[in-house]
Amino acid sequence: MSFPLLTVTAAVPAVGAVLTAAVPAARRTAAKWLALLVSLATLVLAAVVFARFEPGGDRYQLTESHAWIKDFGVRYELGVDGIGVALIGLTALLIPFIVLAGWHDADPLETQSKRWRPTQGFFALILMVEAMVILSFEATDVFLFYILFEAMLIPMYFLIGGFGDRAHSGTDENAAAQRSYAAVKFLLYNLAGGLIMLAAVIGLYVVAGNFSLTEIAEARANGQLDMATSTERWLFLGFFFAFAVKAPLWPLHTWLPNAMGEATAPVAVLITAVVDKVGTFAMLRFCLGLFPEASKWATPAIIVLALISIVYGALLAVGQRDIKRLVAYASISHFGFIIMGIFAMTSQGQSGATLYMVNHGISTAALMLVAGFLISRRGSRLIADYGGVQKAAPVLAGTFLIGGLATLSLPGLAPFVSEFLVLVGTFARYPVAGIVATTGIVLAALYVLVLYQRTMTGPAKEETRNMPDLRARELVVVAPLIAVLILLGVYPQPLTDVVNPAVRHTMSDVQQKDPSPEVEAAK
Amino acid sequence: MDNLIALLVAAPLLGAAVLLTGGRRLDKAGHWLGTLLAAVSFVIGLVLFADMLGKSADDRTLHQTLYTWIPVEGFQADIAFQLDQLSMTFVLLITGVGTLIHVYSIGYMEHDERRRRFFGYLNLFVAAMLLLVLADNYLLLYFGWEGVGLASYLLIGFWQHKPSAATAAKKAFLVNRVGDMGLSIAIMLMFTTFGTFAFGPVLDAAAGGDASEGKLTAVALMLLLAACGKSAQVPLQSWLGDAMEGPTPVSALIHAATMVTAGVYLIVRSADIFNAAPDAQLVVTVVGAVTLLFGAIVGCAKDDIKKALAGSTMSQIGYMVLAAGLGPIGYAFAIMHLVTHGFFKAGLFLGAGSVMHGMNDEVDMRKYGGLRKYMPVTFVTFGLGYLAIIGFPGLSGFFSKDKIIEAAFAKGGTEGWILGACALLGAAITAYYMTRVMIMTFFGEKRWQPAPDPDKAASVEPGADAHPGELPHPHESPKSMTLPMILLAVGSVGAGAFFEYAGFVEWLEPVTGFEHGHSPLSAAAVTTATVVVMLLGVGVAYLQYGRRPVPAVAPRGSLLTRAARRDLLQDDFNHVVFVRGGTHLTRSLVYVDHSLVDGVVNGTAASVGGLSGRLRKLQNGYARSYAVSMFGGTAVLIAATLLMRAV
Amino acid sequence: MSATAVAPVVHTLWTTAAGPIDKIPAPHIEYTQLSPVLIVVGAAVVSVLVEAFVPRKARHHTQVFLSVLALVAAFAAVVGLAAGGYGSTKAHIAAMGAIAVDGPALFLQGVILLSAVLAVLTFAERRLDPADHGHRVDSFAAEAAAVPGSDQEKAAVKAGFTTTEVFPLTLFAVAGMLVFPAANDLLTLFIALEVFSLPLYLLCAVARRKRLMSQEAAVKYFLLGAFSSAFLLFGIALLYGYAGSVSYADIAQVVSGDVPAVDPALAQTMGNDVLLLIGFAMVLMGLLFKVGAVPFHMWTPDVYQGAPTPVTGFMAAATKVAAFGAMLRFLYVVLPGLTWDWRPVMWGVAIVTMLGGAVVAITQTDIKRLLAYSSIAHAGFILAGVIAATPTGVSSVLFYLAAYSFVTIGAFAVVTLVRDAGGEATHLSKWAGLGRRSPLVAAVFAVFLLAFAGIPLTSGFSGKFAVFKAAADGGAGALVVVGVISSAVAAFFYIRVIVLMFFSEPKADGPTVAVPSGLTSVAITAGVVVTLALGFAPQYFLDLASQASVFVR
Amino acid sequence: MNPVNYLYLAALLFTIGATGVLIRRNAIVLFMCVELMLNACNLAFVAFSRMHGNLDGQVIAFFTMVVAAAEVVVGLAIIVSVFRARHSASVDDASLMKL
Repeated sequence: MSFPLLTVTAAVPAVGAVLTAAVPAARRTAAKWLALLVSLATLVLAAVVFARFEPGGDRYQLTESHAWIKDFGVRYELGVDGIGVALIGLTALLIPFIVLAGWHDADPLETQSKRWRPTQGFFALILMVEAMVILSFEATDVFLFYILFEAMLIPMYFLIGGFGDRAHSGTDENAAAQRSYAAVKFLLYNLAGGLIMLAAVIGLYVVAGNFSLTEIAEARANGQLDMATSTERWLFLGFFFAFAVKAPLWPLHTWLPNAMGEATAPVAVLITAVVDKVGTFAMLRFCLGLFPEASKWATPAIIVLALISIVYGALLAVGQRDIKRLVAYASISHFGFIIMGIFAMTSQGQSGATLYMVNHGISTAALMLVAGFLISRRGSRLIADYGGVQKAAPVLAGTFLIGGLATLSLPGLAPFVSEFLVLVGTFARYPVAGIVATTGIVLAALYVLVLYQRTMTGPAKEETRNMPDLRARELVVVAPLIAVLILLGVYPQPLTDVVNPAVRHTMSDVQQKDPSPEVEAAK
Repeated sequence: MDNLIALLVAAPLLGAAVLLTGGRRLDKAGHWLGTLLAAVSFVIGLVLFADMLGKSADDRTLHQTLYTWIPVEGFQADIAFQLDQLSMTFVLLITGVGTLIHVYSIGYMEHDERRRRFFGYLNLFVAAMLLLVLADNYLLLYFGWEGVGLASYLLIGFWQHKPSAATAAKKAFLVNRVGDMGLSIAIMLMFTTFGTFAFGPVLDAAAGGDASEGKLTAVALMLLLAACGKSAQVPLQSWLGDAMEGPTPVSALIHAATMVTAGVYLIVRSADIFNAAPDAQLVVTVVGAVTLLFGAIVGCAKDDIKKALAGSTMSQIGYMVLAAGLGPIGYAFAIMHLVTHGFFKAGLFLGAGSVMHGMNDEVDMRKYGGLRKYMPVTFVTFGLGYLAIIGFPGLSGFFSKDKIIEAAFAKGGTEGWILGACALLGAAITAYYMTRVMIMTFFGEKRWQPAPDPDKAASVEPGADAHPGELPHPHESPKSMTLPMILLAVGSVGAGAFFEYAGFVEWLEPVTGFEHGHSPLSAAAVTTATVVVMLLGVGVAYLQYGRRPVPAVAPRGSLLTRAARRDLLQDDFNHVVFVRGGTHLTRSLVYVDHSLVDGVVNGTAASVGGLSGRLRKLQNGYARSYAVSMFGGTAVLIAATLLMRAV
Repeated sequence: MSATAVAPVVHTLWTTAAGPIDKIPAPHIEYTQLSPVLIVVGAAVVSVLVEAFVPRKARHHTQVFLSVLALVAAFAAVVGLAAGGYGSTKAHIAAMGAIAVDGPALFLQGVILLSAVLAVLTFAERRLDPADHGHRVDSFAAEAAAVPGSDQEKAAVKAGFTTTEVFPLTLFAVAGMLVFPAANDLLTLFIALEVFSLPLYLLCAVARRKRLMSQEAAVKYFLLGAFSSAFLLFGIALLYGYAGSVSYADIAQVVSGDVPAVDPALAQTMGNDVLLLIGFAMVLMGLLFKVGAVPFHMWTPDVYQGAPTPVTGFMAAATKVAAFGAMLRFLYVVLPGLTWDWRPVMWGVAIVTMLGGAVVAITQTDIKRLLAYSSIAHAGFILAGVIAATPTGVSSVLFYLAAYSFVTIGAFAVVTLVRDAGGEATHLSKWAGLGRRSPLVAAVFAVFLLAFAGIPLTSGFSGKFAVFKAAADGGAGALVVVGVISSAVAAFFYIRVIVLMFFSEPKADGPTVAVPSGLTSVAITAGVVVTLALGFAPQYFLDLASQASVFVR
Repeated sequence: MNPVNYLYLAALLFTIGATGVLIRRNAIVLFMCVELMLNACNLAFVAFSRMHGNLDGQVIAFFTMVVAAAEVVVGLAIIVSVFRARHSASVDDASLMKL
């Protein structure tokens, strides 16, 4: 029994969450530091995982397996492939910055009672989410994954509903109302998805008799387990629906703008950059891994939905008045790319999609957190309330621009690599889809640059004239993210090295080969 | 030797990084550092050039592979450079002109507190442009391609506090993005067709005729789309005019000498693909011909000196594209004209900048006049540039343009005639509007106006020392500005002849290939025709502006004039179709998203709630009605059970 | 107490009238195996005597002590029997065919006893309300017989009377519940039903606050209960007519077709399927009424709301357990041959129950009514497990019942804590901002709500998964789909309460959260612990349930 | 005579009782109707017992009577207390709790 690295990686933030929650009301700052330290420790552990993972090795590594609920055929089974490693890295990387960015977001108001300890709760919940997300990336047991998939809704729900953005238009009452509406919408939407998935999970059990990803895949491979086509399709749909809600895929996306709009910027990042990735990750691992035939069957429809997401999301982003909602719709567009890449069933597409998950996480974090800093200064989320910020706060404007450029996937910044891979991968199999998707890059430029122009350029407004520039803490949050963006933009190899083998396995799961070029120009 | 190539890019990149992250403490020396690093990379370029000359024509190509950029199953993108004669030409042009313009900017931007950042952007541009021309595969080229786009965005919008500047920058980037779509699709096509997008294999395969012509045509057209975006060719030309919102050195370097010619580079670089796709080539020539006339006409109507020059840039690049479209008979000339144009157009812009510098940043030529006495150096350099561009015999423009016109005729067939005619007409119009600019600016009587009042101060380039309300005091610009102008003037004069006799065509041949076109007209005939139409244009312009006084306020003018002032209604078209249409689309989509997509969800929730409310009424509190439901339930239960047995 | 036990005796009387009396064979009763029931009944009798002889001052403590002691002892006896293998290998039918001692019986008896213990603890709680005339008061009327608001009542309050009768009543009810799932003939079934129903009717009537509502609840419960038990009884009569016996074994025999030779005169009754089916339907109705399945559910909300909250908790938990136990035995032991007849019917009932409960709950405004409807929805889920008609079905139902009863008692115990001037503040609007005022209580209640909603890592999820899995295994996939849909609907109103507690601002005149004594705290803590334990590591309990899933025939 | 007729009578009585429960308002009468139903059951038991020639049915009848008696005790206790509180024995008045 080797050292249970994966469990520990997930356990550290979980324990940290409990400790943080236990910090007495008076020692608020201590709680913050504790949370920060825990998240950094987790980052270190994630780095160890990254280091211990051998790209050349087995598909799932660092595996752990313990009996859990025999009657349900459930085991506590962990293991990571390259994709898991990459996403664990992303999660562990982002959380410290989220914590740091949300440093003051949950300080209690004077009006609140002394026994109410929002700060402790805020950071405890964030860590709890981190723990669950990391564990869900590690789970190779469908049931275990499902449980985490559902359970992580609860802390997210409290984060959204309990700690809303203080910058809102209108009275506190209707702000609170909007907030809890957003939180409830988030929860019910995802819960509904999860329950549909529950039916499918049960169905899977009835068919397969256990929940071990590896065993089921094996059994399917050597024909011990053959699902009826219709069964497989129904189960696939059950799973996919849940993931599509989480991802979110058009037309199941409407919870995201509300949630991201009402939540504080760090929480919004947590939603779109970290938690939603579980959905796309699960499509790659479970939909394709468990139901290859059905996946192929559903591909055309899904590609179409993904395309709609791409264009639709971008167009709506253009039409937004609220900075955070704009970013939310941009994310919807990007998730369209990710899903398209996954279901393009080419190694470029899937590698691209995986990189995209990571890169989108980082770029959105950069953009959204800076936006959060901006909003916290002016106390408004409306684009129209800004203008000429770059004059007063050039660094803020500059970082905002870089975040934006990453979002429109400018070469040299990480998202470009992934987006181009997805496009190529899709184009290779579905040329029309590929071409339509490229319009996304124009629209992306449109909403990003319009946002930048309206907020940062032009003559300075009264309120923005003496806006303070980024503070040290905020700079510490943004600078590393930008550095990573550039690094992964010009040298993504460390990431591709771990991802490629995993993608190779997935491709063999679905028994797909890359379409070979028309001319073998290998001279 | 080949290891130096990376340094070419690295030097200005380093500069950009340092200047942009360095912070205020660099404000003092920032511009020097920037200029120095640009110069460094120019020197490296010269060294490589010397080395290249030392080799035989066929093995002059250098390669340097740094590392694999994107390694994915079956998809290999390297960070690797290829330096051949074509790239070399560009390297020298970019670094050379670039360095000069850095020097010029030192003086021009003196009074701008954000000068450090300006030089950072300039360095960034140089680095990206070098990456563009040095890349050895299309994806890396795309990297540089977008890089220069970014730099141009940042520089056009350098005075971000001017809404017009910010808008222009955004517009430039967006229009270019449309072109970039073309480039990325082209790359995808290459990948699916050849399984790679490195120059070597792709072009060999294209030349080898392995791929179907249809595929190649598609690739070529997509590349053309990209070129149109970057080089402001119809239909994606609309951004160039607005781009003049940027500081004048930027207009000179990016929007005249280098970046806008990237499209031509792309076409020439992909020569083998285009050669294999004649239909695409025809389209290219058409685009070129249309643009060269379009730009020229626009240039005639503009009173803003920079916009007039912008129109002319458009038109000159039209020439290059036209030439590039002609295939092996034209590639070399396209590049040749590109270089000479680099010299004289840059010179003209710097001259314009110098004039504005002296005239409180007034750009309206109708408010100039008689400046030759006040700024002699500017006058002379500008004049030489003028002569060069109109193709005055002996000056650089003469050689390059003449060759293109000749090649156009040599295309043969009716196309040949039509294209040739367009080219000639273009030459005439060029002569006309350039003479117009020349006369309105330097001759005639003063039409100066008081400097714009402070409230418009936002739109004043901080480079100027304006005294509101007073008449301007035109004065010669400082050395740092005149020196580059002089050097460029030298280039404008000599470059053409030098290339003609130093064998530029042979120099490029290994890369672009070359064959002599067989023109239906003799070379002499074409040349004379060119000169004649040129003189014609000059004459007309002289009659119109030299003899009569120039009205300080533009006359209403003919329909064509008014259309031309508005860029031949291009923007109006864009506005109606894309801007307004797009706005409506997004608005309606926002509505749809809220009421339809989201409405369905909320609707379901609401209907369940309603159902609940109705069912709730059954619970009316009367024990007996409960008993009724029990009784009925039992009855149903019994009935169902019996029924089950029955069926 | 069993008919089959008595019949031969009477026969002998009938035939040989002149026979000496001492010939009567004494019925053979396995006292040890019935010890749980006997202990509780005995304690009940004793506590009646306590009511009679112990001075008023000491009564309360005596009663609490006695009840808890008896229940714990009975639980110990159950554990002992189970350990002695009566749950599996030595399972058999005791008391001359009247009572089965087997896995399901013992498991459910254990659950009933545990929840009864917790319930009694909440009954005994006397610190929630401020002392009245210097006397500590619990949730029960000073003198149930006195007219609300009358001088007599005031006097009683002044004198510090308390209705300590609730304890003997509870013990009798528990005794009935213990027998109910173990009953192995229809008569015992009926008697047990009445034995635990009648005390419950009374318990509903003795609330200290809102007495009118309490009495109304009692009336409704009583009338409808009596109505339903009449149906049940008639069903029994018909089954008796069908099989000529009320013992499960005999009926099963007849149903399965090997009818013992009878004289042809009986042809029209003996083995007449119409009698069988109608009888079955009517008995089933009686049981469905007790579990509160649609359309026999309508008493639930009113009674749950009107009854004293601790009693509600007790009813909601224990009654369901007992009734489902009896239903399982009835369906699995008596009518295995009839599965294809009762399954479709039960399908219908299960579906309407799940959906009905969940949908109507959405618009509730009173927390107790809300929980009532949620209990209806849960009855539907459990029915899904019952329908599986497989051993896993049985074990899943057993597990679900165990999980559910603890959550329920805990939840209602929390409800007793939230009070304002008028007693418990059960209107939802009063709960606004509870999370701000007393995070701990709100958090605990949130845990229970999430368990009700079936969120993973709570017992609710394990149970739901178990029954749905069993149903799917048993070929009731469609039922599972309906189940998840109604779960989604149900999630909405549980979430609504959480939103109310945590995200809405506290009202100025909001209720206060009483600090309970150890008694209620123990009950609530036990609820939380079990809820989470069964959520995180259900395996042990699932094993118990699956070992206990075999009925003795 | 044919004991089956007693069964028909029992069914009839049961139905009458049930109907009474549904249509009458007075709690006492309601309760009497329930008693009627129980006694209908008894009749059925006895009749079946006769037909089967075993005594179980008759014994059960005794049990039923006992139960009925117990129900009377409890029922009347509740109904009376309600009556005293409300001065009305109508079950329809007892409808505080609804919806």
